[in-house]
Amino acid sequence: MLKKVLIANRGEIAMRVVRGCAELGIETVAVYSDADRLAPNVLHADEAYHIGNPPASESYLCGDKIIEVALACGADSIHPGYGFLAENAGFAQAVMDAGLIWIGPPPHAIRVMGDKVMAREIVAKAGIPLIPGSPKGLSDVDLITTASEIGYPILVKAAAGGGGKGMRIVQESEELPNALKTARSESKAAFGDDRVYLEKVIEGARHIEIQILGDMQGNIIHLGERECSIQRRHQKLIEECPSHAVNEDLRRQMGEVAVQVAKSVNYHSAGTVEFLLDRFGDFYFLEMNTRLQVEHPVTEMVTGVDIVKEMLRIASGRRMSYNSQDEITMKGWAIECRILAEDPYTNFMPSIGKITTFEIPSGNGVRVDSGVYVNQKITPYYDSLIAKLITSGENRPQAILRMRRALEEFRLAGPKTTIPFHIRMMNHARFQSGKLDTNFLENHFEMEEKPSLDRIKAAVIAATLVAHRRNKEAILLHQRGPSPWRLYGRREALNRRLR
Amino acid sequence: MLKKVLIANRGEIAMRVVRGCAELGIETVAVYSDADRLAPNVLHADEAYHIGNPPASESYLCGDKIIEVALACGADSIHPGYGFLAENAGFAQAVMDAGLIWIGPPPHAIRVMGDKVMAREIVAKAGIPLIPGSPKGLSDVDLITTASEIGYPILVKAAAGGGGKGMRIVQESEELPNALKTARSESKAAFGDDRVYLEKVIEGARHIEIQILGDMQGNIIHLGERECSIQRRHQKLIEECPSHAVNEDLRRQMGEVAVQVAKSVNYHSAGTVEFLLDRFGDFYFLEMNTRLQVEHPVTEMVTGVDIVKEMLRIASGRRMSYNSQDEITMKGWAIECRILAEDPYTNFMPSIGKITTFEIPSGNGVRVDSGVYVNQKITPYYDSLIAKLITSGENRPQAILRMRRALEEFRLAGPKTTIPFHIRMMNHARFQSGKLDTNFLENHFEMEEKPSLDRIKAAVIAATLVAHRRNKEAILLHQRGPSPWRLYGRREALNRRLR
Amino acid sequence: MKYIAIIDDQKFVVAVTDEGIMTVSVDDKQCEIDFQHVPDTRLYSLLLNGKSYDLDIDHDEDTFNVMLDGIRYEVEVQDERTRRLATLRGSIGGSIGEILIKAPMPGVVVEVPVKVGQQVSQDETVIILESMKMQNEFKSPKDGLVSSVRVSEGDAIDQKTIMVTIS
Amino acid sequence: MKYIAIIDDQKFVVAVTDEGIMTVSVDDKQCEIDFQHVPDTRLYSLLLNGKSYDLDIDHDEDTFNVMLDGIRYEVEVQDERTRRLATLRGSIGGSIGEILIKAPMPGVVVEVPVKVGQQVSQDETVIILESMKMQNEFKSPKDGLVSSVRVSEGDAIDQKTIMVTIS
Repeated sequence: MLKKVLIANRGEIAMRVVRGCAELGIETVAVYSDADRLAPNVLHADEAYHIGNPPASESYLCGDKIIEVALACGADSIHPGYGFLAENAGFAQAVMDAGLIWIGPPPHAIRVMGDKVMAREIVAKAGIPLIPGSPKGLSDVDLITTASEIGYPILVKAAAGGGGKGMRIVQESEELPNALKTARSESKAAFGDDRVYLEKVIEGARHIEIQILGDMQGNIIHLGERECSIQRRHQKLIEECPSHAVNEDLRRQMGEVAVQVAKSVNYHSAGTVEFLLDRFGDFYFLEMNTRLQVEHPVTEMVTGVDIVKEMLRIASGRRMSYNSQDEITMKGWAIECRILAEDPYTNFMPSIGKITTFEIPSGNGVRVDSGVYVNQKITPYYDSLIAKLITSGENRPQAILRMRRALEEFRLAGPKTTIPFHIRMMNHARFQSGKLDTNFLENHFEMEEKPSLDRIKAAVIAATLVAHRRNKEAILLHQRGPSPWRLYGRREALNRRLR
Repeated sequence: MLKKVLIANRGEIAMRVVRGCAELGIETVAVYSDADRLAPNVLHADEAYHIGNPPASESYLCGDKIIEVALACGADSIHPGYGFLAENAGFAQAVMDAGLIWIGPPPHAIRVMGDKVMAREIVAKAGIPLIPGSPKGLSDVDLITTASEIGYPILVKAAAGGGGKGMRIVQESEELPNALKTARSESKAAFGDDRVYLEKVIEGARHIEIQILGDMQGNIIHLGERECSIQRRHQKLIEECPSHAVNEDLRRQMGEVAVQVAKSVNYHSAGTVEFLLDRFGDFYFLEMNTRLQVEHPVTEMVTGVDIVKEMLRIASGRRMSYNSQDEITMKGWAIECRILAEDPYTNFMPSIGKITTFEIPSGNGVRVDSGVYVNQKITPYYDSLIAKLITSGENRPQAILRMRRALEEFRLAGPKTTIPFHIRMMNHARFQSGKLDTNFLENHFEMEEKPSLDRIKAAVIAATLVAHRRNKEAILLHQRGPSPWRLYGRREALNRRLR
Repeated sequence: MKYIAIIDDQKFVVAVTDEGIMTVSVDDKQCEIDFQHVPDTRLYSLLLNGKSYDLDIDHDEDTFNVMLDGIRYEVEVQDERTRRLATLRGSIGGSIGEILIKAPMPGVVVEVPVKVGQQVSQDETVIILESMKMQNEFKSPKDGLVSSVRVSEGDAIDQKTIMVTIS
Repeated sequence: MKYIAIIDDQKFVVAVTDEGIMTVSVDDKQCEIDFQHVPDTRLYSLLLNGKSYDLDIDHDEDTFNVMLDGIRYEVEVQDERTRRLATLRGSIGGSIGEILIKAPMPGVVVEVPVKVGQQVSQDETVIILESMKMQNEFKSPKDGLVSSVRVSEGDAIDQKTIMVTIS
């Protein structure tokens, strides 16, 4: 087995890998930028080394420096998490060239699937259905011509992209030139590559993805599907496992296709094959993500498979813990809400600031994956993910009701977060009925909601009493003596007895 | 279904019931003593009413007052949790007489099983094996005679007892008179009843209990076993589901006997039948607990059944969610550690004080049931349970390793707790091998352990630096100016940029 | 003491007296309350006619951000004196009509598609700022004239920096 | 500055200098450290030669309770000056040999099985206190004489109340 893993990441996913390693008795090494010295993954890892300034380009993206740290501290392997260097085939190769174990798929698979156009070519050869689109690297002029052939609405995507970066939806031809410009600029900034391509928009489709697990002995299985249709600007917000739209038969079909895709690049480790599923039950290959995904916990909850531990096991050269597809069974339902530092009341504007309260919900069927701490400052340097809240239950309604309970229990103050958005969604009749598609938010969702008069009154009274207290204290600054505030409430005197 | 449940309890179990109700859309009413005004169950319930002073006899044991509150606020039912009034048949009857629903078993079942001697008689009639013992209510003189017939070691137990109160183990005859005295006095204090009885000690036995679920339609099933052999002075400290000593066949046998016991008193709601399992695979009836138990979560983790929700459902008059024993399947392994305000380094002496840090572990397979908050004072009025930490995994080793990880992640400061004890247990070779019995702690466990020199040095340096800081600050109080402490560490200047 | 609390467009008159036991009335209706602060936190517990509310309250001058069951409420609280002053100030100062577009977070300016003196219409993008790996477009809240542009492409700016003004 | 840190029976000499960058040596061996305090908490992070330790530190005079990975370490820290004083005090004051048995928590006295002037042997129960629904027996730590009994059965007593003294 592996002895010491360097985790080349930060935040919740770094903490997730620390936990997985700890549960296997593997030592962990954290690397951190100046912004993350006191992050939980740094505190809970066995060792920790500083690698640079807050901007990712000066720390978490410095592959050479990270490999240097790994060699210096005697780590035998590197886990990249997601984002940063996770899908950088050059980095994966460099890790292996340095004599370290890369805890991820083969560089060749990363390279092929990372180039969305190359990926389409390989997959098409295997006879797997694709969404109509353009080849890569065309000029703006050629893309505009191709677009009119495919028809609108159309999607502009970064050839090197992922996670919604450099992606734009275009409704009509006039908007295309501007969209191309923005997409190229975002892609250039994010991936150093401004090539883009086009894809037809399939309306009313769901985003369904299949989790793959493969080992170096050539075994590849799938762990069923996840539904990630609740998205905003192609950023997933809510994910679930299984999907309301997938039955046993469709799961087998999609699973087999996904395994075929993985086999086409001799895949091993964890990975995800993404599909669009249209209203007629036909599905189209979107892309393969050659890494651990943000939403992997929902699959863990339903299958009982610990995906991170399997990745570690596989990277050490062992067979995965499952001998065949039959050993994978799904039980119950799980939902994940991404708690982001974004303000749902002002169009999901990023929100920064110090986390002043952070009390996570728990109890039956509740899991929180996070990597923040009280007093931490949410900075503009990294993505806005604060925590992932996952609930499971015997069926979908139970998981939803439990999620609502857990969201209301979550006490997170400081930056504005997406918690109110998620509460609104859990109460949304159409969401509850499972009628999802990737345009759900645009077509069926409004953030505004009239709160109950009871709650408004409670908020009004509480705010007034805090104001009243402040007034009193201001007066008392001159008068001295004990604050009359201490005398409020009926039971202060008794409470004092207990102090 | 029920509309509004009053929860006649405090702490983690009150919070557990609040959560169960919230997940079924049922409103909740908290009652609180002066010590608990800011407890999570009070804050998270829909309504909350004050019922008295901190001592339980002036609040949580005041059945009349609690029924009055329930009627006044329009609750339709009362959940008693465990302890306090949970096994008080008179209270259960009074609740029903007031026109409210009692979320628990029939008063008759509580009465019979609550009298340990009557329970033994009923169960013996059904042909279920019993541990040799004395009848109830004998005088000290008669008990001393009976004891010599049964043979030592022998157990003195309170006729009205439960939870280890009024229970004493006696190794030889000279100790018996004193033990009888203490047991009678504890039992009198706890239950207002000083009758005791004797029971032969079965050496090397395990404590195995079967979770029962029954509805008012007469269906009774079991949810498999729990092993609770890790006890100290008959207080359970660690519980697991399933048991290392129970195979499919034994589970079926014990399950059938337990169902038979439950049927003998026309049981419904959740309950537990406790057995001793000796080294030869023979088991003996101990007692039946006619309530939800502290350790119910481990069964929930392994069977997927939400026991609290089932209790609510059954109390409303519906059938339970399971039509037959076959629908109950066990998957994986779960362990619970009771985090108590007791100091394992000084013989588990209760520890009080303000909770200054309370950050619970989370992540895959970790559940925390607690009812405390930062700044809460642990008082001497109630039991010492701060939180229950539950982990699950695909098998026992995984659950143990995950527990160790979660225990190390738990940040709980203020009162001393049993966390160090549990860490020691998770690292204990004999515990890991599953060779448990109810005398494990006496025979195989030492709290002292030599910590690694690395950790000792870290503790020494950290303590010295805090002392150094304090010295510096004392000097600076005279000198004014910024604390040089702020200049420590290499990256303060950069960190400032981020503030 | 009398306070005016405003939430969205609703206005409430809250009267607080605290001789002996504190009493509170809202729009002249007496409430039974028990209000407690969790020491060293921003957390409060309000029992209002028996109902239990768990609140996180942050404030900035007279604006209170109240989080309750995961939902945020913005409450403006004025006592009679500050209210009179505010009304006075409002009627004297009036609105100059200049709008400041400030950065809600630190970030890097990606593009400034407008120039000083340019006419812009409502919802026209006036600046694009990158933060947390996302590009955010800031739009003019009204038809108007760009009266100043205070940042340039590539600038790394702090929170609350005024980027553009519209008059 | 030089400190003596004592843990169980082990003694360490810790030297701290903080001109410019802080350096620490233990028993003359230089350590590479980075020590940080999480603001407003009792939590600290120590990176010691690359190893990461997450600590919760509470102190009472010169005794530091350090929680590390769930285990508690009791460290006594003395600087050279206080150490000299302590040695001095120790040699002058000596041990009177009286032991105070204090209540570690509030509770109710259930039984006092000893009387003033009574001879007790080591591990003999001198008091039974009930707290948190449990009865706790307090035993004499040595053979001796009960020099005072300061509580009676049924007394509700506070934490740190002296219950019995043994000389």
